[in-house]
Amino acid sequence: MSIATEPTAPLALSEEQGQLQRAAREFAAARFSTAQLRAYRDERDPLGYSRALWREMAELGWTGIPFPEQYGGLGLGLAELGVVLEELGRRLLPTPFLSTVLLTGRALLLGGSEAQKQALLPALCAGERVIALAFQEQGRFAPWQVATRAERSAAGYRLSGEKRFVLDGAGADHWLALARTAGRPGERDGLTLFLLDAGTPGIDCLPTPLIDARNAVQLTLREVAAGPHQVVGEVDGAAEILEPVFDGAAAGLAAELLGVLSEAFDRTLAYLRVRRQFGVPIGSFQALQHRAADLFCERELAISVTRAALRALDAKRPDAPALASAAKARVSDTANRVGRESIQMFGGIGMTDEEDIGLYMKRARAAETTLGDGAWHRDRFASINGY
Amino acid sequence: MSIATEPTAPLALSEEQGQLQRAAREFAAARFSTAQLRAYRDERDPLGYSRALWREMAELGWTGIPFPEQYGGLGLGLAELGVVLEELGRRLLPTPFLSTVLLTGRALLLGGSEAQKQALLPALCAGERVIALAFQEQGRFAPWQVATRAERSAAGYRLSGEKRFVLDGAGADHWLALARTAGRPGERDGLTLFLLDAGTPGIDCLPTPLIDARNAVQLTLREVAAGPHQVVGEVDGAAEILEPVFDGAAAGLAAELLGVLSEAFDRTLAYLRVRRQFGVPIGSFQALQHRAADLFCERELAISVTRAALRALDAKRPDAPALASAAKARVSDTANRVGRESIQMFGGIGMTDEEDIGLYMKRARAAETTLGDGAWHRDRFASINGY
Amino acid sequence: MNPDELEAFRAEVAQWLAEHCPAILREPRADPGALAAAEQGWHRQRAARGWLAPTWPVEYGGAGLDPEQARVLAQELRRAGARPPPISAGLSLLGPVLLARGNEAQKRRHLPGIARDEMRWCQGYSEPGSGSDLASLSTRAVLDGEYYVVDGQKIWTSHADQADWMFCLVRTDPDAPKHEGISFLLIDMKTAGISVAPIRLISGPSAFCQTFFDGVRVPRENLVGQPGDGWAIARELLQHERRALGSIGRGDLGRARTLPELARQQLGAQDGPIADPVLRDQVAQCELDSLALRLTMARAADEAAAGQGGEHVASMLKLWGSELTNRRHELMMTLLGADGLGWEGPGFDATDLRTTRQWLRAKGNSIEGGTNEIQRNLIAKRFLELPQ
Amino acid sequence: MNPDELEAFRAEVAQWLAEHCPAILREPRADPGALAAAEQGWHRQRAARGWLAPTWPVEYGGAGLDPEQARVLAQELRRAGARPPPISAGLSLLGPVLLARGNEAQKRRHLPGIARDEMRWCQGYSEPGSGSDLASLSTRAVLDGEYYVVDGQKIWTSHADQADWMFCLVRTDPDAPKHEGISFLLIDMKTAGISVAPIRLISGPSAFCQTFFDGVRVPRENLVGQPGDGWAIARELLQHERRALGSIGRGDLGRARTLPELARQQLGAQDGPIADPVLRDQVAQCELDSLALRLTMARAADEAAAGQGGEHVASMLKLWGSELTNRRHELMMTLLGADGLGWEGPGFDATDLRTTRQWLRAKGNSIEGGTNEIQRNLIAKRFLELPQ
Repeated sequence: MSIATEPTAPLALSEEQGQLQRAAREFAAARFSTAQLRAYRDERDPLGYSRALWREMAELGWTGIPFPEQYGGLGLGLAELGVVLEELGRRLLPTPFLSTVLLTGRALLLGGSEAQKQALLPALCAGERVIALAFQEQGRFAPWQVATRAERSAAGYRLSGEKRFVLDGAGADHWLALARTAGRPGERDGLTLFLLDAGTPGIDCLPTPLIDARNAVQLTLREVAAGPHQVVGEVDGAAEILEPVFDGAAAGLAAELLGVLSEAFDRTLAYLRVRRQFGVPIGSFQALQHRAADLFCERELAISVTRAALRALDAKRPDAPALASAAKARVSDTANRVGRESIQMFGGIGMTDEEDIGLYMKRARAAETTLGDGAWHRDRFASINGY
Repeated sequence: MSIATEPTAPLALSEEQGQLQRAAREFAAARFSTAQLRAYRDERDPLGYSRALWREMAELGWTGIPFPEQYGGLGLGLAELGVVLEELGRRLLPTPFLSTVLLTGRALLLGGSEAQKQALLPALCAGERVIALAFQEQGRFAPWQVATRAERSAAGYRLSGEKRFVLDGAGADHWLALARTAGRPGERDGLTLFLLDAGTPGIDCLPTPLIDARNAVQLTLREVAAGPHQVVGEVDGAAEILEPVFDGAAAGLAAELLGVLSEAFDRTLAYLRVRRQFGVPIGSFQALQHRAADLFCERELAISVTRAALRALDAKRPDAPALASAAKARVSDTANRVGRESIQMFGGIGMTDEEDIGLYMKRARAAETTLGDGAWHRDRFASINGY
Repeated sequence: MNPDELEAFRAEVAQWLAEHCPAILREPRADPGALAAAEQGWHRQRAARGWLAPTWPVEYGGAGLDPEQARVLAQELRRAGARPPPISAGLSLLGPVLLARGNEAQKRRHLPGIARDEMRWCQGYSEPGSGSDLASLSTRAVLDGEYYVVDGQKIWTSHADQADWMFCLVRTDPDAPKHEGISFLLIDMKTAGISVAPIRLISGPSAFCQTFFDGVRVPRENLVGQPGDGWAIARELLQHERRALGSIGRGDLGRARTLPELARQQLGAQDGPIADPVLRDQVAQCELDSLALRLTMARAADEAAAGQGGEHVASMLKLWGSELTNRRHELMMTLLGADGLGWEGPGFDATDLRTTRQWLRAKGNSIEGGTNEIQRNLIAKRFLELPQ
Repeated sequence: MNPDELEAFRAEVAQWLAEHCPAILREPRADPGALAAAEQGWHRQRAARGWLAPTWPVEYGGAGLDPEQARVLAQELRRAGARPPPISAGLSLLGPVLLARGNEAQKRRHLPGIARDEMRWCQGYSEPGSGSDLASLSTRAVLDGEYYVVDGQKIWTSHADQADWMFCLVRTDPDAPKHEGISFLLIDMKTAGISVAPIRLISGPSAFCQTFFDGVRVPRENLVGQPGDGWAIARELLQHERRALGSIGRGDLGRARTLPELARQQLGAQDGPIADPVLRDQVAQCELDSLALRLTMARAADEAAAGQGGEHVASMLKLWGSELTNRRHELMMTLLGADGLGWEGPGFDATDLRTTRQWLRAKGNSIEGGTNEIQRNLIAKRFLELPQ
């Protein structure tokens, strides 16, 4: 498969996208600050985000951006969602967008029955339900490495296993859990998605707070009963749903991460302009200028490939999976570099918890790692392209 | 296997090594220039080096450095040979050291019969014989990828196949050819070394001039007859000889390459001090200063690991193979970086054939590639260390 | 133009391309001789329709297309796999500048020949002492009646030995501050007093020359703009050069083989993944970065069309594109191993020999058109607003 | 000392180590509590033999070894796998400087406590406005009879909240050029007017503090050298700090697990090659570079012993060592994947949590002791003789 070089949708922001960008930027600046983020962390807030703010965003229509109007959505695309996510990323504003919209929401949309969609998507678009995807079991991203088993029982299934790094898993109304109904860990086939309600007996939920102060949990499932109506999509066929879902989520997360790295870079530039040593602003030192120029170029490339991926996914182009991996790889690597350079250029002050730049680096590392890092997506990019 | 961190022989140059270094430096500066190198290239000199100069070096004892006195050598070690090679590298002085001393000479020493050693090593130490190793068959270094076959015949063997990149193969008095007596390409076992005289019927010798103006040939063997007395070492057991030989040659080549990159770096520094733009020497620009400082550090590391490898080989320490690979990898990668940076810092003038720096980059690329590049030796380093 | 008209135009282009663009140009591997002939014929056909300079007015040899049509044409050309014309100093550098800055007589005289790619131009910018610090140039042009008398020397004048004309930066006012005393002059290369010496590069013979001026008399009417306008014109023109140099990093133009193909050839595994996973990762990185660069060029065009364009684009493309080109060539050399160490002769594959020479030549991409260090300075100061 | 005596000394050391260095210190994975107790006991034993400061004279608490013996001791310590003592500002920074620059009274008073690692010292160098530009420091010390009165504040004073003493750079002559008005003062941390506030880092609680001086009276006899000698002493001392920071890059000191072990744990293949060849290549690169760094430290010692030493060593080790440390930690995070994203709590492996905090803390290695940018400036100007 080769990659078409000419995207059909323009890579410039449309007028509407520009308006959405300004609205999201203003909302995030007005309604959130890093002080709030530190409070979540230091007070060990179990959620790490605000349900009230989430409902406000729902009222603005943002949670429903990629869902059809019939389910309460706006019927727009990932391109528009990416615009919002980028701005939230700039402010490090935590939301359940990744878990509830990009992962489980789109999994329901792509794989759910009509009844499931009717039951869940409108509530989701209204900001009333948070649904977390419980799929990962080991440190490095490997979506089909699933050992959790769903054994057939009289009433349907019994699920046993351990799910880790369930993002937004604390305070979620439902968990969408991936379990093996056939085959062995590592195999793409034989996986099935189950919709489990919070509070279902047999589920142990251990909070596992992350470096970016986001909420994640470890779920231990012990003979958890699930009826056939709780299955989302085909039995044994979850990978067919999850693969496009992961593509969309990777591209959406890339957009958020782009916001994170852009703001980190802009703050570093601002610091370079004002911090003085040896009687001059340190931004006048050529060695730092050249490194900043290199970062600038990388950011430009990251913007282009992320926009192209989101648009290709919206247009369901055949090169969308390759572009999604290209975007996640490019943005992850750029974010990592920006994170390292930012701390170094801030110097000692950047090492203190008091200064915000460290929060950006931590969020960047978490998002880089989530859903596959640069190395993982380069490998996939090569495979898709047949080498 | 783990690597002992504390070398037994000091990594500083001894007084004797320092004297040898000065002697080699003066000899190379007095007897060779890049003008001569260009003449070899432009006049398509078949040898690309001077047999007369080679005999002079033999008279100084250098060709015999790593051979026992009983075979006409000096009975010193690779550490001393490395000192000489580094200085020759600084001047880009072409010699058959790699082919005749490091590869075939040491192969004879390690694997030859007493009769073969008596017959060849004294002449070799006297600078009277040049012997080239014909082993490689494909572009990337892969020593056991040998398809050339030696079939048994009434009188011994008949060799057929194609050997490429036979360094110093033109004008060689003998070729030491690696052929398969058993097994299949890629297998370590089943290889045998044959000593073939120049002019043996059935051998076609095609000159294949290299970017560094050194001589290499392609040998086509068609049913070439070889008697049992021409076998060097055990039948099927050539790898046992060649593995330590390649280690010594890789470390020796690393020493030469260290000289090449050191001189390229020093010349670049000199240029940075004198070339003026915008009314100041370009070496005053901080961005270039910082890149130069990074190169400086890399060179220091390259020196240390090369010296340690040569000393470990001389002491036959168990970590010698790992150190040889570490040296070849580190020096190759540093040389590559120095080559790229040198041309960039020389700017337009560095792109012209008239300026010497390009000759350094070409020699560096050739030596980087020869006997395995950084990636190859990192892979081997990891394997030796058991991961 | 409304969408229907634009689609009709697209169909017309596609039809024409199917008829006129020879299939041989779209094949990855073709006989070099046949290829060269086909390319020449194809470019002549394009030139005849004005499609080498599609947006130029018809009276100057262009096709008079509006930007949307030009985008459609570019898309269709790429879709058809048609080779772009060789980079020409006249078409890609001088043309746009002359359109913007030339007087009517100059446009009428020079543009049609450029649009048909019949008149060959070379660039007289750098001098031995003026590389990165281009504005320090010292070639003099002294007014003597209706003529400028030019003395000095230029370096890196590509194809000067075959060019019909040179556009040249000369110092017309030695007393003015260095950026203000420079003028932009068009010089007929047949004028007496011009001599040319080709430059041999590390990659072998090259198109570059040194050009020497000894009392060369150039009619005053060949001055573009006003005396002292030279630096402003030069900077405009450099933007075009930088975009062209950056576009080499696209990685999908006129190559004999792709990077994955080369990796397969050297490392094995015709159908599955490239056999060496470490080098495969580097191949993927290069390919992915080339894709990102192409998308950035497309975005720049889209943003320019939407009025969101930034001036930084040329420097950014030049810097990143040429770094990527060099990375790609280093990787090709690594993949080739000893196959890449050949200089000439029958013992090496001709394509491999070409790759090796290109590796050497590409080192110049990060130097010419303003070194990458100069681009970083520009980006830092002009676009990132870092202090002087 | 002749070779036989040296070998006898080696045997003595080996014997002593076998008897006194607890086995638990040589195991890759040990219970942290037991380990800490064992380490403490072991260091006390070393201290009692004077082997924390082996080359210092016996009267100052050292063992009075000559350089050859010290080399043998270091070799045997490493061979035994004995943990080095925690980096101590007294032992590794102040001690050598006091030996060279202190007066007899100062040496007798302070060195024995340092050699036994009983007196804890902290370093008062940086100030909020004086980081890279250390010489711009503004903490004042004004002579008032037999006392200096100190006012100002210091930042990055490690362990200031637990230290007995501080060695401190103060400005004694505000009118002199900035490098010349600085003096080097020893300050008892129990003196009235000193207050200390710990600094929280991106990695969590830290040993770093801010220290405030408000009319702190320091006896004049605590001045090391002459007034105005401070900058020269500070530079000497920084060399020791830089070597210590660079040595972190060795990659073989007191870690819970090696990089290959971590890679295996995360990627699989217990016996054969690490299962992900791309990450394996990066592991090999880090390990190989750490080896090269260790060999460079060994070479520096050998060359110093042979009188061939270069002053560049400290800057070079600091720069390269800290870059390598950061590279190693980034790779560990990549290997850990989501296992490395934990901040605290029982849901994560304790060793993984420690690795994550160390990743964050290591970012400071390329900043403290003079930023790596300062080291590059020093190398370029002082050792590569590039123009100002």
